[in-house]
Amino acid sequence: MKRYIARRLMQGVVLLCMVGTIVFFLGRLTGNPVDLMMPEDATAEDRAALIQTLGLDGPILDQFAIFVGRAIQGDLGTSIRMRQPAVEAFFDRLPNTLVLLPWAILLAMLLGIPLGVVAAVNRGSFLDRAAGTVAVLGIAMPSFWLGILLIFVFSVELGWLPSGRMGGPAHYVLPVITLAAFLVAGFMRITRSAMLEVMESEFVKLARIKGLSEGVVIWKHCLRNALIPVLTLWGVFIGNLITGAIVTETVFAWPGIGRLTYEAVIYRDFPLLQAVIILKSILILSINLGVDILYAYVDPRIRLA
Amino acid sequence: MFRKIARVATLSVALVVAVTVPPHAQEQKGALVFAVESLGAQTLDPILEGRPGNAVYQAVMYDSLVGFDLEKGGVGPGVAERWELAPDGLAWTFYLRPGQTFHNGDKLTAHDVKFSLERQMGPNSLASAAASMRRTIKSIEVIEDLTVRVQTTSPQIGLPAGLSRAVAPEGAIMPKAYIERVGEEEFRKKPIGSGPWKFVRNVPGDRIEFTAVTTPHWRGRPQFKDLTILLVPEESTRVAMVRTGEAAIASIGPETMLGATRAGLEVLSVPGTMQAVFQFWGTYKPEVKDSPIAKVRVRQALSLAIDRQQVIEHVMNGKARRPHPFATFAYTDYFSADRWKKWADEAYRYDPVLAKKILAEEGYPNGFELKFANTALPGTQFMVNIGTAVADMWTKIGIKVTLKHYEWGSFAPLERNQGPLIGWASMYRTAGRPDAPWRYDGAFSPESIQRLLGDTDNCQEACQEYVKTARALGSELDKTKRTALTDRMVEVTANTWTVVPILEGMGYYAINTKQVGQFDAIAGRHELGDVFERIPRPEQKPWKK
Amino acid sequence: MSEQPVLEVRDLHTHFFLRRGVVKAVDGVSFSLRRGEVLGLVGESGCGKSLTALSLMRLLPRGGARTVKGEVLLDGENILERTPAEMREIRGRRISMVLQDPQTSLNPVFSIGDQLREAIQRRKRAPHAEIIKEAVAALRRVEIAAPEQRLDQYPHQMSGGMKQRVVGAIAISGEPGVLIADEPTTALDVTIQLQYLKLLKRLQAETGMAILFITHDFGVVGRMCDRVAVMYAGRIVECGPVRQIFEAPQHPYTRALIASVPKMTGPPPGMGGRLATIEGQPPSLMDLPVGCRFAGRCPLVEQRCLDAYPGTVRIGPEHTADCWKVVPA
Amino acid sequence: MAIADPPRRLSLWRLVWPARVPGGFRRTARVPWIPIAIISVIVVMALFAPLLAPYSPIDQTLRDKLLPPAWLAGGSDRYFLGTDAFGRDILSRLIHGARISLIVALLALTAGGGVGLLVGIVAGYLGGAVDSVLMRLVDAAFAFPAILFALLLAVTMGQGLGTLVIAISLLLWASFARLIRGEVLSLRQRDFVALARVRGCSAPRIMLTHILPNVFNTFMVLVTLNIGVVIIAEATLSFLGAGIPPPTPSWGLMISEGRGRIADAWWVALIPGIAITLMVLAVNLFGDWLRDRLDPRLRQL
Repeated sequence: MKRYIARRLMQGVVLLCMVGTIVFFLGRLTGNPVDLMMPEDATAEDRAALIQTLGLDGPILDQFAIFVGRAIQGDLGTSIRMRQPAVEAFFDRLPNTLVLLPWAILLAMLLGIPLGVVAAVNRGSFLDRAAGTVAVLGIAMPSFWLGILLIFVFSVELGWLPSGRMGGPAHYVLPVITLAAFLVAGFMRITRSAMLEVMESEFVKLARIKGLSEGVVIWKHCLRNALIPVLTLWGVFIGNLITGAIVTETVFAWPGIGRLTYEAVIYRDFPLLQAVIILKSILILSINLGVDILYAYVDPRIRLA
Repeated sequence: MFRKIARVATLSVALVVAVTVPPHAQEQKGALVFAVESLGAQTLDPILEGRPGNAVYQAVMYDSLVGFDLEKGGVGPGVAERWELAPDGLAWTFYLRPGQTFHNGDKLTAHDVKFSLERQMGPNSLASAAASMRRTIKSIEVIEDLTVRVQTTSPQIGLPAGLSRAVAPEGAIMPKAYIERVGEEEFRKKPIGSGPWKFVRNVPGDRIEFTAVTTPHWRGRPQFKDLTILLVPEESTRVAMVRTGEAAIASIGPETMLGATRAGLEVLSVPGTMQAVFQFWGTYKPEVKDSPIAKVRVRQALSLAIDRQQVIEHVMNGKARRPHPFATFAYTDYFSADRWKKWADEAYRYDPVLAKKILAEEGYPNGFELKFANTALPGTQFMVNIGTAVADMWTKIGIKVTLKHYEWGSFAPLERNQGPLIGWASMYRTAGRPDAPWRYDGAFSPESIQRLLGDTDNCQEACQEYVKTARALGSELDKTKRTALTDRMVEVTANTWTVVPILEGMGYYAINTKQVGQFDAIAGRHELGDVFERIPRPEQKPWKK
Repeated sequence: MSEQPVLEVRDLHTHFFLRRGVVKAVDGVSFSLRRGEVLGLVGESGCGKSLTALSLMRLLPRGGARTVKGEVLLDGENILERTPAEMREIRGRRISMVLQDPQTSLNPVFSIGDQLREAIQRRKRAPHAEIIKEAVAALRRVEIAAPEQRLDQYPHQMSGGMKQRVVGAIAISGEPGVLIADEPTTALDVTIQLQYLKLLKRLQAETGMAILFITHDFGVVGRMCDRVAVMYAGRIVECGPVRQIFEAPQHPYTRALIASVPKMTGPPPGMGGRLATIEGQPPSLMDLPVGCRFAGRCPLVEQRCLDAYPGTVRIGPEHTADCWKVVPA
Repeated sequence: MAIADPPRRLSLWRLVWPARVPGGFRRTARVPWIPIAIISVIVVMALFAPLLAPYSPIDQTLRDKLLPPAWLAGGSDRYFLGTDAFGRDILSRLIHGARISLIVALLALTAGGGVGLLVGIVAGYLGGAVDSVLMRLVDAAFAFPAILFALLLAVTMGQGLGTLVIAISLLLWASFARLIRGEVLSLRQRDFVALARVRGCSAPRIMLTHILPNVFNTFMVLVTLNIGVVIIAEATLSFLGAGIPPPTPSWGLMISEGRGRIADAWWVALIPGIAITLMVLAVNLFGDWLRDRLDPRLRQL
């Protein structure tokens, strides 16, 4: 297990280097942040001065060398726009996103897994198709669209829920629904196919031979096994969520890393952009590793091996 | 004269307050929540923030050396109540308003002004004018406690305007003693200024909170106790928040305006905040010589083909105006605004028949192919809509328009010496500000970035004429002659039809009338940073239905 | 034959309904099982043995299998007419089953203690400690060493033989009157096979339950069973006491099967002794012939074999066969 | 059970029209007629857009802006689904938008799916170092926030169909590669591959003639299920300002342009929104069914 984790960590480091390099050069291609910081009518002289102040004037390879050197020391630069260390800016906002994600995953699982079980148990029937349709509805609507509709209906028209910002529990409802929506189908599909597989297995037969009730057979014996493939995809899902947060946080004015990312792109904040992508990758990689360890815990075959 | 205006302004504000506000309402209460699309850098250190950010939320807590003319929208008294130019034109003397204090109780003096200006010019400053300030300002002297003199290397007629929030953030006054005592880091965490609102909290990516000062302030004593400026990037969400009362005021665009009005919100429009124009890139270049758009009359015909009234009514929902010539507004300094208004109404009329006739005469009876770049600064989606509408109108007179969309940050001419866009028309936008020459210099000077009339190698007749006029304007101290020269500069450029205004735009705000009472913004200023203290509570001054 | 059989199957038909057609996997099976008896059900793979067993348990695989006709009388009561809930009460307590593959018969994510406890708790409600005690006893009964430690182990930590014992323990923990053992030793090593068979035998002797022992191995039949039923293409073609069948098989298919079993006494296969094989393939269960199903491979085939299915012919008091050629007693 | 599954053959006809089963039981879900009908309508709209659309999708009639659909008060018979803020006919834009959506989907899936297929086959078949390197690339692609990548690209290269297709392809290839590789790994163990190797077939030949046809079903299922992903990605990028530039009528752009008007002119955004939802729903349900039919083992979708 230790060696496995060590190997995974090594792979992670290699991945990060790749991601960092790609981001650096792509970022440098995306135009100049100076234009976005200057008024439209700034003079050439003012621009040149600002470019120099921001250190954007050297040859690109020199800039890259400096970037790598600092990155190794954990310094991913200072946000051009916010004049704040990029890493700090990221970690300022990260908690706001992290408080959102577990609820979204929880909700998606609470909807997706039972739907998947119902679909599998009633395979081929109307219920199967109905469950499939309900689940797919979540990915059939672009999340910005869903978010805006939710605000319009539940906030503006009905007045039940706040429309944006971070705040008390009520503020979580709409963003969490929006984030969860596009995971439901994933959870449902995996649960369904895993359940179909598990339900054919001999141990389920044995459970029935024991005379266990259908509920215990399905929801205990089958589901517990079907959850293993569900868990393995957690990592992928969390990756999706972190990306999905870009849109959701923009719609709901949620001050998390999703919106930070979007702003970094829009305002060409190179150091911030690099930092955000690299740190996000670290986040996704470590969540994946965490999920794998958790996976080992749920599946005793791996835990005790 | 300025003193007079200031006095009148102060008096009238006092009068309004006295008449409309019953005594018990003098107490400050409630919270004013303002939802805005962008908080820029979201830093409260003025040297780290560009103009829009400064004007949105830094203006709330900092005063500017030079302020606004609240009525007309141009420059007016600020921390300095008056200023004068030395006879040789090489120094400006600013006389500060007495009795001003910072939020920590320190007195605001000429030392703070000197310190602030020098900080803006300093090596760590990201102020957009830092470089030109370093070049033009020779020294800053404290004459006495409330008098400060700025020596310049050449006559700088526009200096006070440049130190006014109406133009640039560089005039924000910071507390010298405090910053020197606690250091820059601490100042950024706990900034203090001299404005009518005190800093409370800055939550990155979310909001900035202020609380009202309790003492009288020359800008006005806030009626609300607290002020929160919220970052809500998505426009439909901002409107939703105003509708639900989560925010009192939100900045919106023309697209949302109709919906906001129908939803029962008040929509406030601020005239003269910007001008939408289309312009032609590199028409002077030899390689563009044979292109249709190298011909002045073709460019004019394209202008005639635009039904500006339609664009104003349907794209801008009626909340826009027919424009003055390029980068000029009713409040532009040293400028015959009325004369040019008449001229523009005639010149920028809609006459597709004439447009087609001109095209035919110039040898393009069947139109021609035109590449048209559409671009918009973040948050000005309507620019794209205007461009789309204009392209369609050109199509209708037989021009085959290829509309290409550019994201602002990669908009080529700013970046790569115009190269890719030579021979193109493009959308552009110019902010509302009172000093026309500054803006003209950026667009037309052969050394400028845009150099729409000609570069240093290809400076033909109109270009040379412009250079001559602009140079004369730079050193002209006499107001009448200055006005004449500005008019001349406008005339020279307008007749080249390289930059053609489409409309004069406005800033729009959706307002929940149950949360705030009636108020006016400052003409030409899109941002509300200098307005919040004058916003009444709804019971003090309800909106007229 | 005054005593009522504990299990009697009459004319059982279980078919698969597929898109391509109907697979008549079990097509008219009848037999009976007496108290304390071991009945072998023998046949090639694919003849419908396992499906017969699952039909008895009413645990048909999903995807189109259905029992369309017949009766399954458990203590005289037709369990095909019971509701699913009633059927659950019957399973595990009156009729139980041991599955073929011990590797997959146990749920990998629960400890065997958990899985055993579930079965015991079906029978009685008792404090945790008592259930544990009983689970230990159950494991001990199937001759598992150090049962206390085993309870917390997971299936993957045990050997195949051990797992099959656990499966056995689970299957009989409800003290059923009938145990169906569906090729319980096929997946085990030969030495372990023997141990397991002995264990089954012993358990049977102890509890007096009846066993329906399904296998394709005639050798095992001889060792385990009192009677044997030979199944071919969805039907039982011959049924009788083991000794009679071994000594005087009547049906040509039974004869061929017995001939194909390597004799313990003879030379080992490939060393001179000839192992008889059956030529040809069984008929498609989707397209069964009108006549005898073995006709296509039968060395003694005649015209009447092709024309009609022979009736079940009683040869001895307990011996029957489905063949035109046998002589009724 | 001795009943083996039928050999997996791809018969399009049987897919759509399965044989009737005696006893009335069907093993898999019924043919999803409603999704097929929706997809057909959209495909027809896309193919014959210029013939079907009553107006040009980009012609503006500013005077007729924001007219509601014909059946509502204030609606005009000329514009069945109403008009947008520029007075453009929403029905015509919707019809032409179908074309854009399908073109984007087709190109992105050909490019992204194709690369994924290639990488998957090569990595899975060759194994070893090639596999390791390619799979690390795939991991990197997964760790890299895909939409962000698309955004970066859109702002780098400027908005446009080409950029959009590249961006979305980059988003797709990794998942294709990973799943196809898994499939190839199990195929590689199969006899016919070993046999071909024994016969002395070259690696590229085996991949082309033995592996490729056998992963084709999987590939088709992936393609179907990812049409929805492409359409949603296009819409999302439009929302973030990096999609197809106006005035080209893409559904995502139509929603994006109309989203501020839900309160007063809901049809501008709602109609394309419904179109996207129906389309994605349809292709997903169709894909789910196809997967069940062709490749029930595919689960990580």
